[in-house]
Amino acid sequence: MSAHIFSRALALRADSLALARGGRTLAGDLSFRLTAGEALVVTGPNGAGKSTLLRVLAGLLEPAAGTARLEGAGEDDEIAPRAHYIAHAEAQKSALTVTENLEFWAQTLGAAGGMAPREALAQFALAHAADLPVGYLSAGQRRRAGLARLLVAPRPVWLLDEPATALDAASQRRLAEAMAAHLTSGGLIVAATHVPLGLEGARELQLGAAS
Amino acid sequence: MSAHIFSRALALRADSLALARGGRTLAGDLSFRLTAGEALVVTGPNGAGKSTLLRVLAGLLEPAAGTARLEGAGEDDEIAPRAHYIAHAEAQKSALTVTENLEFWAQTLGAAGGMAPREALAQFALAHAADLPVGYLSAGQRRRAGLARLLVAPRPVWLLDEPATALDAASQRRLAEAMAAHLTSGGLIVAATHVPLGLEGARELQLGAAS
Amino acid sequence: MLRYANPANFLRLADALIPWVGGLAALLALVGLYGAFFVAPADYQQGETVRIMFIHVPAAWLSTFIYGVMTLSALGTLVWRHPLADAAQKAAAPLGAAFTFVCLVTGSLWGKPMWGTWWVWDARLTSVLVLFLIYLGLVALWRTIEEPSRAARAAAILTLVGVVNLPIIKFSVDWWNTLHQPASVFRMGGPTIDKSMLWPLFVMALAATFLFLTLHLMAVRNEILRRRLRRLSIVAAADETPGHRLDLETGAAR
Amino acid sequence: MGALVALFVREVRLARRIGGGGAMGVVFFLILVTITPFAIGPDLNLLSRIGPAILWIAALLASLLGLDRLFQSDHEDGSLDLLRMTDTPLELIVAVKCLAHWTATGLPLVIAAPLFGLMLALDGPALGGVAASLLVGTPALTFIGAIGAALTVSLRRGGLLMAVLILPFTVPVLIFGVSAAGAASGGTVPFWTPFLALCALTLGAMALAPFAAAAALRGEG
Amino acid sequence: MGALVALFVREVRLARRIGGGGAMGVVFFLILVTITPFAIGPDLNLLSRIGPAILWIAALLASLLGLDRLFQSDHEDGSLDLLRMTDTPLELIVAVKCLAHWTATGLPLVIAAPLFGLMLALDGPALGGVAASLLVGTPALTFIGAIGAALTVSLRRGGLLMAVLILPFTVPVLIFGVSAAGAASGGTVPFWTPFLALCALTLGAMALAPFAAAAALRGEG
Ligand code: HEM
Ligand SMILES: Nc1ncnc2c1ncn2[C@@H]1O[C@H](COP(=O)(O)OP(=O)(O)OP(=O)(O)O)[C@@H](O)[C@H]1O
Ligand SMILES: Nc1ncnc2c1ncn2[C@@H]1O[C@H](COP(=O)(O)OP(=O)(O)OP(=O)(O)O)[C@@H](O)[C@H]1O
Ligand SMILES: [Mg+2]
Ligand SMILES: [Mg+2]
Repeated sequence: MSAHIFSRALALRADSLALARGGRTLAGDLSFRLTAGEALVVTGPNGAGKSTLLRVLAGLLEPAAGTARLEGAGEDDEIAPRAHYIAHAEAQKSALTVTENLEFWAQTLGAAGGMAPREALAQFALAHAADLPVGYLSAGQRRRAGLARLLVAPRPVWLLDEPATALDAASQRRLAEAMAAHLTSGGLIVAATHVPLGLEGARELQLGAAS
Repeated sequence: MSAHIFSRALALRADSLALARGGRTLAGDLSFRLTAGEALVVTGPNGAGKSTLLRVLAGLLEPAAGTARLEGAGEDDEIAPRAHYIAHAEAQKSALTVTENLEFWAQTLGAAGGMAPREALAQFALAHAADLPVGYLSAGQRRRAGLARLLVAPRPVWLLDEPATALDAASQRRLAEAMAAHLTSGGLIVAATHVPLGLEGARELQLGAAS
Repeated sequence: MLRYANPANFLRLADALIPWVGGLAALLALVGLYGAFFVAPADYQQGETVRIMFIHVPAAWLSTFIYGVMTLSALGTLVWRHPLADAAQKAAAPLGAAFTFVCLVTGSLWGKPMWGTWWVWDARLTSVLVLFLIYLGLVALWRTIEEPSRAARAAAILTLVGVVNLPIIKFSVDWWNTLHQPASVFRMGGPTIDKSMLWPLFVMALAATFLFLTLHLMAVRNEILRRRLRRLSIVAAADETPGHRLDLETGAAR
Repeated sequence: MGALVALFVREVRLARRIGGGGAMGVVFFLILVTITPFAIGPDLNLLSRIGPAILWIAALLASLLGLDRLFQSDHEDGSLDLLRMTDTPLELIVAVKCLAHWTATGLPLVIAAPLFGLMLALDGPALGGVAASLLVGTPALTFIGAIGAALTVSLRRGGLLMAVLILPFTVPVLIFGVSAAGAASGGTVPFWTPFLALCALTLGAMALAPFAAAAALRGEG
Repeated sequence: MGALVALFVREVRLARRIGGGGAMGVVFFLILVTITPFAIGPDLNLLSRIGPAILWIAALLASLLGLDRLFQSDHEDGSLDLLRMTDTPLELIVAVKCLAHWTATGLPLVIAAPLFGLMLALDGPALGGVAASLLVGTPALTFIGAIGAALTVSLRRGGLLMAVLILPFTVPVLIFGVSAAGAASGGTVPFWTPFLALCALTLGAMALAPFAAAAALRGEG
């Protein structure tokens, strides 16, 4: 799908990360190194800390200990400015149209080399809704509009928190294709999920038994 | 699970319902009759009108045509006051604890014959979080706290919009058990979903091919 | 009347009526203005400024008349669910605001030579100002709620709330003002109105009414067309994928 | 009945836990009262003359701020849908929410008003008049405001719009409130005339506003 | 740079589409100006004396209402997380959001102020003074308010709390603003003294507030 090729030297590296929330330790001593083209699927029961891990990788939460960084990214090795983060909230304004929202994120995240908004929407079979305000979309349509952001601004790291939520079967397939294409072009994916995402050959990280 | 037994004479009946949103017809001429102990699984691609159908059944949206009512419920045959509606938003206040939220809904929805809040939470393996503010819960935990509402106030009709969202495998199993128990005691379930819910012998309604 | 409840019939009727009503308004205005400027005498006290009255008073009358039109439309929306009522209500709100504004501005212009100030907090002026504010609120409500049916309902409720409240406001403002400031305001009493001033005034009032009717018909027509366009664009946007309309036969639960 | 009590308790509890409850309204009130002398100048005669007016305007604004969220947060998190589905008439639910809001933010303000009146150099009868008029008048502000809150329930930035919609309707309350407060410390009008008018306004608002607000809420899909 | 322009455009567009944009602020302003005489009485002398103060307090409140949602809606829908992840410093993002908010609500207010001054019987120089002082002063209100908005970002009912947090800090702006406006129509102080102080306050707020607000926003998980 995406013609953009990322540097093969990139690697997402976590060194003895510890996750804590509200003073309670959720996971300790997580270390992994994800190289270009690799995906990591994070699983575990509710409350295990999957979303927390993604927020730590996105730089939105401080880890209780340890570090996470992107090797081979140049001088500074921060992950955040080179990562897409898909969370439960879709970061879309319901008063703006789907295209307006996407254009805004394209400009804000740096769209050089990315798809045009309509093209990205077409990848998720949402081209027909491009000019509707986001407030008019159904849950799954809104989710797909959110996912289209991944394609308008090429970024090597995708942090996906339950990306398949509310998607119908066809859209789940399209998401799987988009992820596969991203990996082929040298991207990295960390995805938290409860349902199979159709990522072949992905590594798996299973978080604790809390609930 | 629930010891409450509903009248076997209840039946949820839709007569040539038509669904419309924003002036656009989504589905026309839907008719079905669901009797005590039966479940109806509504499927279909994103934007087909599943959530719209549930909101119409819950009395929150006017149907474009047709009627939906609960037969055998007495004088008036409205569905709303005898139904639970689980939507994408969990109707929980993040500043209140899980128990406080549940108690409020128990009192508001009429809890005669229902479980105590803690007992209902235990059914969804969330007893340990009973005194945490809802704002501290993970996505799946919050969903389970929302589902516990089904058990504190016994109501014959359950309208569930993608109830399995964010649930881990164990919780999905518990939800399936709760639904089975509800059907056994004479309840009715209408559930919209993209993933299998583990409802055996449920009837299926497939909505159109929009996307 | 009910035949024109159908928007298509209404459009046809409006197209036919607009030239006539508009023409009548223009004709009346010509006659009225002639009367106002060449027949009616300059007032011995107020001089030529008295001629502002021929705009001011019709505008003042219409500002209340239009609220009446909006009230009827609001009832049409909420009680009778008349398909044209929303459009009539939406179209009337900015017109009401405009006529009220004209009343305020001409009054102010008149006030400067008469009272030596642009504005006094006189009871009547203030209640007109509050009416203007209510109109602005209605216009704002229409503009911010995007979905027409929802906006119609909200605006209709607000209009009816206004009907209850306007007399209360008028009453309280009268009471408030007589309390603090005895009528130091110059008022032209009934008797000083001469016949030669009265008839142009009435003709001007009629002209203003017909002007309102013309503008209102045009605005309702535009609103109907705009809604049709909006619905078409939503349907077109959502229906692009073929086979959208439901295949009901596959509904397994029938 | 039990449902309404539960709702009342929940609302007050929420106001205490997130809004900071009545204390916040009182502090806001205090700040407004403090700011006015800065803006007007420290002329005590002038201040005591317009004191009741300042207190009333401050009360009006304090009631307004935060009122836009009266139904909005329930709308966003889905609670409003469930409340609409219960047997309890929506009008009663609106009324209870208004009462709870008034108890949490209006009442503390009424209690604090005489204290702040002192800062504006009001004399004894005027203090009493302000407190009495605020006590019977502020519920009307909350109930009228609820109409605006219901009309703007689905608008995320509805605060300003709500204010614009309902402020014109609060004019009579303000007029009678201030003149009752003023009349208490002597004047040409007897205290009871505006005071009774104020009571009538409040009763009217309490009787009618829930219907208007409920009708507006039902319009939301 | 492109990112900041895009943000500015989005903010203004949102303000127009949901908030009703600048018109709403102006109407609110008009309403406040209308309401004050109801409370104070229609005495033109008194009104023209406290006119600048009324206009300034009205501007303060109009800036405040709606400002609590400045970051809150971005926080709720996840946009804030993404904005924090970009290369663009959060301080600049805050500053651009403030500027957009001021353009959409503050600027129309400044433009409309002289008109409303007429209704309060202000004379020519006073009108100019009010307009000039509002023009340089209101940005300070927005920027100071942004700190409060950032602090209360995760509290759903932040409206009143925010007002309480930041109103005390707006007092200096108010004092210098009103006295500049008053001095313009003649008085004991020359116009430039308070006016320059006001400019200094605004520049200070614009320079410092983004840092404070950004720091507060970073504190959110
Ligand atoms: C902004 C200022 C003003 C406003 C808002 C205003 C408003 C009104 C209104 C609402 C009416 C209609 C009353 C009715 O139908 O009973 C009216 C009538 C009238 N106004 Fe004004 N007015 C203003 C200024 C003035 C001034 C300055 C004068 C002249 C000195 C004036 C002279 C009249 C006269 C002669 C009538 C018609 C006679 C009557 O119905 O009593 N108005 N005005
Ligand atoms: N704001 C918060 N304050 C305190 N504790 C929190 C907060 N948010 C989450 N937690 C706690 O942190 C733990 C991990 O939450 P997290 O959201 O990472 O779980 P998760 O693995 O994503 O679960 P799910 O599958 O339900 O999404 C949970 O036990 C939760 O109670
Ligand atoms: N507020 C609204 N205004 C106008 N149209 C709407 C509105 N909400 C939803 N729609 C439209 O109605 C259609 C049906 O929406 P609905 O939410 O019922 O779909 P759904 O079947 O539940 O989809 P999903 O699987 O994504 O949840 C969609 O095409 C959507 O664009
Ligand atoms: Mg999670
Ligand atoms: Mg849905």
